[in-house]
Amino acid sequence: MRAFEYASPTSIADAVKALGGSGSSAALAGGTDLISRMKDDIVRPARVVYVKGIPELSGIRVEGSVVTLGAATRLVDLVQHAALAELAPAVRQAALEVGSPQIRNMATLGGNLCQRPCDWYFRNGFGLLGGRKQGRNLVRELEGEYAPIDVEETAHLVRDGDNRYAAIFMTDGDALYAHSSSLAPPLIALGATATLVGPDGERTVPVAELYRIPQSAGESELTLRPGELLTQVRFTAGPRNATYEVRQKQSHDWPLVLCSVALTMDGDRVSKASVVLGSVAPIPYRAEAAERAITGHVVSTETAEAAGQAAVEGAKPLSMNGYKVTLTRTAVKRALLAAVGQRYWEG
Amino acid sequence: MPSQDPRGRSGPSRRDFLRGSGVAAATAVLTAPAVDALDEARAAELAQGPPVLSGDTTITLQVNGQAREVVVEPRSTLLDTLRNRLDVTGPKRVCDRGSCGACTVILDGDPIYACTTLAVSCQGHAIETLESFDPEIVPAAFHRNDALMCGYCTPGFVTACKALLDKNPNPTLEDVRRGLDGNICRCGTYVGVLQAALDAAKALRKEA
Amino acid sequence: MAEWPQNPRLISTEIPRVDGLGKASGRTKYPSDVHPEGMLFAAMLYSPHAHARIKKIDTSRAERIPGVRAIHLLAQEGATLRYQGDDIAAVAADTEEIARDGVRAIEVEYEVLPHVATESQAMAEGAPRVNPRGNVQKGRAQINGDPDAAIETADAVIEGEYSVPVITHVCLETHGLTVRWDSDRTITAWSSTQNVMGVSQELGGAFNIPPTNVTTLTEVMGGGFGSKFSADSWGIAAAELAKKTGKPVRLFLDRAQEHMAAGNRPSATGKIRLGAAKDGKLVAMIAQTHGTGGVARGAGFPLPYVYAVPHSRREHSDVFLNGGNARAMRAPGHPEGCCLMEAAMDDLAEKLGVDPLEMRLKNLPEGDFKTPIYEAEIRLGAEAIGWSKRKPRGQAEGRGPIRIGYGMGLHTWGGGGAQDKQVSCIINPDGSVELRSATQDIGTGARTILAIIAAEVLGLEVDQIHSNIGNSSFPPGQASGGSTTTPSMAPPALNAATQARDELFRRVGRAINEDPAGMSLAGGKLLINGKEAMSFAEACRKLGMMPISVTAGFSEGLTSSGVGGCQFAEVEVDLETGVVRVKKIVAVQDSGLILDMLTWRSQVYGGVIGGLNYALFEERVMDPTTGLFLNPDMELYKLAGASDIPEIEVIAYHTPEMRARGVIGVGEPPTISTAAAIGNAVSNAIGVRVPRWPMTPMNVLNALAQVS
Amino acid sequence: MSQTHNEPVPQVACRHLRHKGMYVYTDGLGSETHEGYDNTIFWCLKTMKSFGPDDDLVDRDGCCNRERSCYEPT
Repeated sequence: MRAFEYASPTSIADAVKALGGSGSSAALAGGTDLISRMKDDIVRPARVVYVKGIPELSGIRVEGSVVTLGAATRLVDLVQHAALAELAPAVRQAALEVGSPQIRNMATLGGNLCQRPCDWYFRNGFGLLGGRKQGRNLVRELEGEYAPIDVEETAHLVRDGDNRYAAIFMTDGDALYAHSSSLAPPLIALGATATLVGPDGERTVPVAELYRIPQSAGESELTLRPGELLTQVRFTAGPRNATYEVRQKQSHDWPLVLCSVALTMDGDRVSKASVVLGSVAPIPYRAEAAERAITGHVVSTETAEAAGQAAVEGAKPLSMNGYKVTLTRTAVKRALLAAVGQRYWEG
Repeated sequence: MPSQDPRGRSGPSRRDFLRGSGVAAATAVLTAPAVDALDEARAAELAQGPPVLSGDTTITLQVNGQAREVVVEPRSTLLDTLRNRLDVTGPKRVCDRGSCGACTVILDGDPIYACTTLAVSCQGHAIETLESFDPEIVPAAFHRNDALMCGYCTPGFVTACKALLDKNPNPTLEDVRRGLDGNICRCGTYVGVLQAALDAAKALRKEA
Repeated sequence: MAEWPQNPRLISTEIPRVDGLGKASGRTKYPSDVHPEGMLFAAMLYSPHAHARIKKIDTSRAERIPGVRAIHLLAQEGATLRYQGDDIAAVAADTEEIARDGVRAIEVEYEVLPHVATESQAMAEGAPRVNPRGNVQKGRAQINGDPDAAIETADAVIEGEYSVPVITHVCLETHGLTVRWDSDRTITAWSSTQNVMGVSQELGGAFNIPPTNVTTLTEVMGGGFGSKFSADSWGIAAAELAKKTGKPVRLFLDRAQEHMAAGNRPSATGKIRLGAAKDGKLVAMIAQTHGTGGVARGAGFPLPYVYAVPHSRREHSDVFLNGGNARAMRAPGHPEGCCLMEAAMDDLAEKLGVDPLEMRLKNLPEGDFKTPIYEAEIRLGAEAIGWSKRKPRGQAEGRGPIRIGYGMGLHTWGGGGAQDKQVSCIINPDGSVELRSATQDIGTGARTILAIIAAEVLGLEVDQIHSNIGNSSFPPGQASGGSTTTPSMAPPALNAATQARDELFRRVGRAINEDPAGMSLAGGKLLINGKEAMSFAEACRKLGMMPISVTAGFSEGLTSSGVGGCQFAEVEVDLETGVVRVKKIVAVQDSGLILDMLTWRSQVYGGVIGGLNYALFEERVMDPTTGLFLNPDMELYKLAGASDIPEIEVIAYHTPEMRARGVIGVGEPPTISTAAAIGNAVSNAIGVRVPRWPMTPMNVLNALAQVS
Repeated sequence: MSQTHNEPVPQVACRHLRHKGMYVYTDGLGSETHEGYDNTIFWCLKTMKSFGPDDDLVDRDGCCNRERSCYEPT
């Protein structure tokens, strides 16, 4: 890990001042992702601003049906909050399945939303777009220098390489990594907004708009502006919601596919559906076809299956990850059935 | 916003922070008058934003109930600080990326990975490593149940287990599994570890 | 010569390991924990490329960093780097953070060379060469009988292609050592090794000093699994840095380099035709196999495995590629051979409609002493797993999307001891007893085993014996490999303790004027003609000023070689996700006379869990385009955690006949057949063979997609 | 299948040749050649790697070749 300056503000205002200092900066909360990426030399902030000591950044507030979550709230606190479990089981379940007890004790909501993709090409220093090229040379950012590897001009590391964990949707472009925040899908499904405070003041955006598909090398997948700090997330409870995650290991592991749903019910029938997938596209992926498929129906094995099938119709898997289409179909089906309490797979 | 996080509330006060942390490029331990002078100097700077540390910095960590003064850099992890600078070598460095649990320590009552925690951020917080545990309870249960082989993951398991039992003195096997899911053993001692955790719980209940 | 006692008091009981509490309380110092006065921290610079030549190295910027004390180059300008992780330089500094700054500041200009990182790349026509004689090195064809003619006579033949990937050892304590020059010709090395004597020899050789001038200390160490036999390039580098700076140096690899450079188990792929008669009796096998040990050879493995195949031809090639070199890993070759053989056996049994268990019984080699052992073990295992619940492939039961399957596998191993090792037994006049040998404990409980033996012989408790190992200056002890440590060290321990006891009788007899022939030791007492005469401590006081010190070696009849073993697995597979959950493993294992039932069982559990990782999770992933190792971590390189561990039932096949065979090692055999048994159970559950390990959702769903 | 450890590394092998079996099965420099397969992994004490100082592979046959520039007799 390279040397950096360190500040530990106790107010949001101070944090924003510290983040806005000269050079690159990074907000440090739980550190479970940032510190590791700094050790990998992938992220190199000149200044690290530790935000976990800011009291106003932490906490869960439930006022009527409005839920406000501080960005530095630890995942363990999300898991243990009784009212949140009642109102937003999709959020609780997603938080519960992140990492391990130690990680949930450290990691925060904001850190999870802003974590960098768990993608082995990115972690190996090739960025998010499948490798940067100069003519026939693939350049890898290494220890501050660029080292050439001779490749075909059309080479794309992910498309040509081991893409078992990569995206299966939105795969026409160069960004083929799979977005790996577990908390983004449930929050997007619940229509949550995020508050960002920066040098130019405060703004509120839908959580979905925290993410974009990078178009050029070096561009981040996060839409946070320089010096901006994610301070809280807010949503209105109401819809039935659930998260289902397919993971290989039962212990500490990443989701292969994660699906969150939020269903507004009209009697037994779904009047409005939100179906959001994680780990299948470079951004949290809204499965609109699945939403249409389930809307107006009673959730049953058959309708959930049909929604799962609809969800994958636009999938364009890569050479190795066709299996994730099956996982997506299953995850959508199971998330929908979980939302109505029919966990047929647990038998 | 009301805080749910005890650490958020019990963070170091501004003054404690300054006393404990030293300042940019200060390598020497600060004397008390120097700290007072700095307090005033820094007070003026607060208007500009929080103080910024870089380079060698003297901090004080509460390790196993003792205040330990140590020179670190902002980038020094808690794990490397404990192991390399304070000779607290119970916690081990294995994956160094927050995946395996060998570096587990208890911070304000919660098990965390010391390899992805900065030492500077731990000032004012209670750090417990397994060296401070009663050897007759959790370590003894690991010993009795042969819950270790090469033993390099064992400190992490013992620590995660102690933290689990502190919160849940009567865990089910499922609770134990979930509580220890952040730790990896390569020799394959899990069967003994699960038995040891349940056995330690029994021993604790007897003692209580 | 001594014999194992017929009615032992301690041997074969459950004795907790003598060094267990020190480890479990965090007090024991590992080689990576020791901190001699003035110690510097070292870090390694290693190749970021799969294949490159060093055009230029400039260390001047690194040298100027305050706190950097010395730099040692392991590769010079012009050197070829053959894999990512190949070492280049080591930097010693006041802190580890500064050492890594130093590593980053070394400026290297690389000529990046074309690489081959996957087996298909390496085997392609015109591929860049790793081995100057070609990337595909054919071994001698192994031919038995007339397989081509014989296979035509088979009633059923299957043809399958099965493969297991490269996995790495993932020693939790990475390779490395802390080293100090005590004078200009003497070294102390705290090394994480399974070979204290070898480290002294190799370090001594590198610096042209006698091995006896190098004291290698390994009180404990954090896992080796076959990969820690050498002083290694980085060990020599650390000693160079210590010499240059005049200060002790600690150098341990980081996790990534550990994965890349510190060894791996070769892959194996086999195209296998296996034929049998209607009744399941094997007729012939024809197999082409290959595997890669990276830049080294060593990808050979046994095939056919365990079963008698009357006619066989097997052609094997070692494939060279730009990946770190293989090292011996827990039962080298056997897990690979077992997976491939047992998969083919199961597929053939299914095709014939024969119970795979019956088919296995039918094909055990006639006249082999292990055949009746296997037969007994299979009966025990089948009962414990509930084999009768198993349905033929494709008819598995379950609930919802879950299918339950059963599978099994057999394995074999040697595990006999070396015959040239020694143990000293010292009885002091104060009654303390010490054993010494230059062996080490890699986690198997070596220290405990020695103490149990001496305590048994001397009528003492285990905690009264100071079992002193992990020091190269002691009498020659066994390097811990091939499941040989216990069988190599137990005989000299028994002989040393017995001879020391006899010497005690002689000298006490002289002192108190009694016939030594009437003396015995029990319960901490010296007995004369069966009557308590004095405590052990009192007896020792009769020794006066002079301790007893006996060094003894091997004798016949205390150890033998060759074990069987079988394992059964019950799994649940989710057909909609391909996720495999192992519910239960039964491991039945013989290993002669079991000295400590507790540590023995731990070894079997550990072997099974290692096999479970091989079955479900582990895989080194190499990138074809860049040649890099994509998952050199403990996150995307997946290993089981507590929730992934099934019920494991260990059955010791420990009959009087087995005990009479003497001590046999158990470190390796129980890890061999787990992955095969799980693979077969998965196929049984889902109705189709998953030909590639590990049994990931990707591989399982791909196999299911093949048939639907 | 029982293991055999009785095929000696030729006595003319370079003195810098090593493999695990030389440390483990010490009775007479036995190699790890088994019935039907050989998975011995060698290293060179000069380089501590699987390639020698002459950039050629370290193995049983290659390291008995006196023509190799790095060959040193026992």
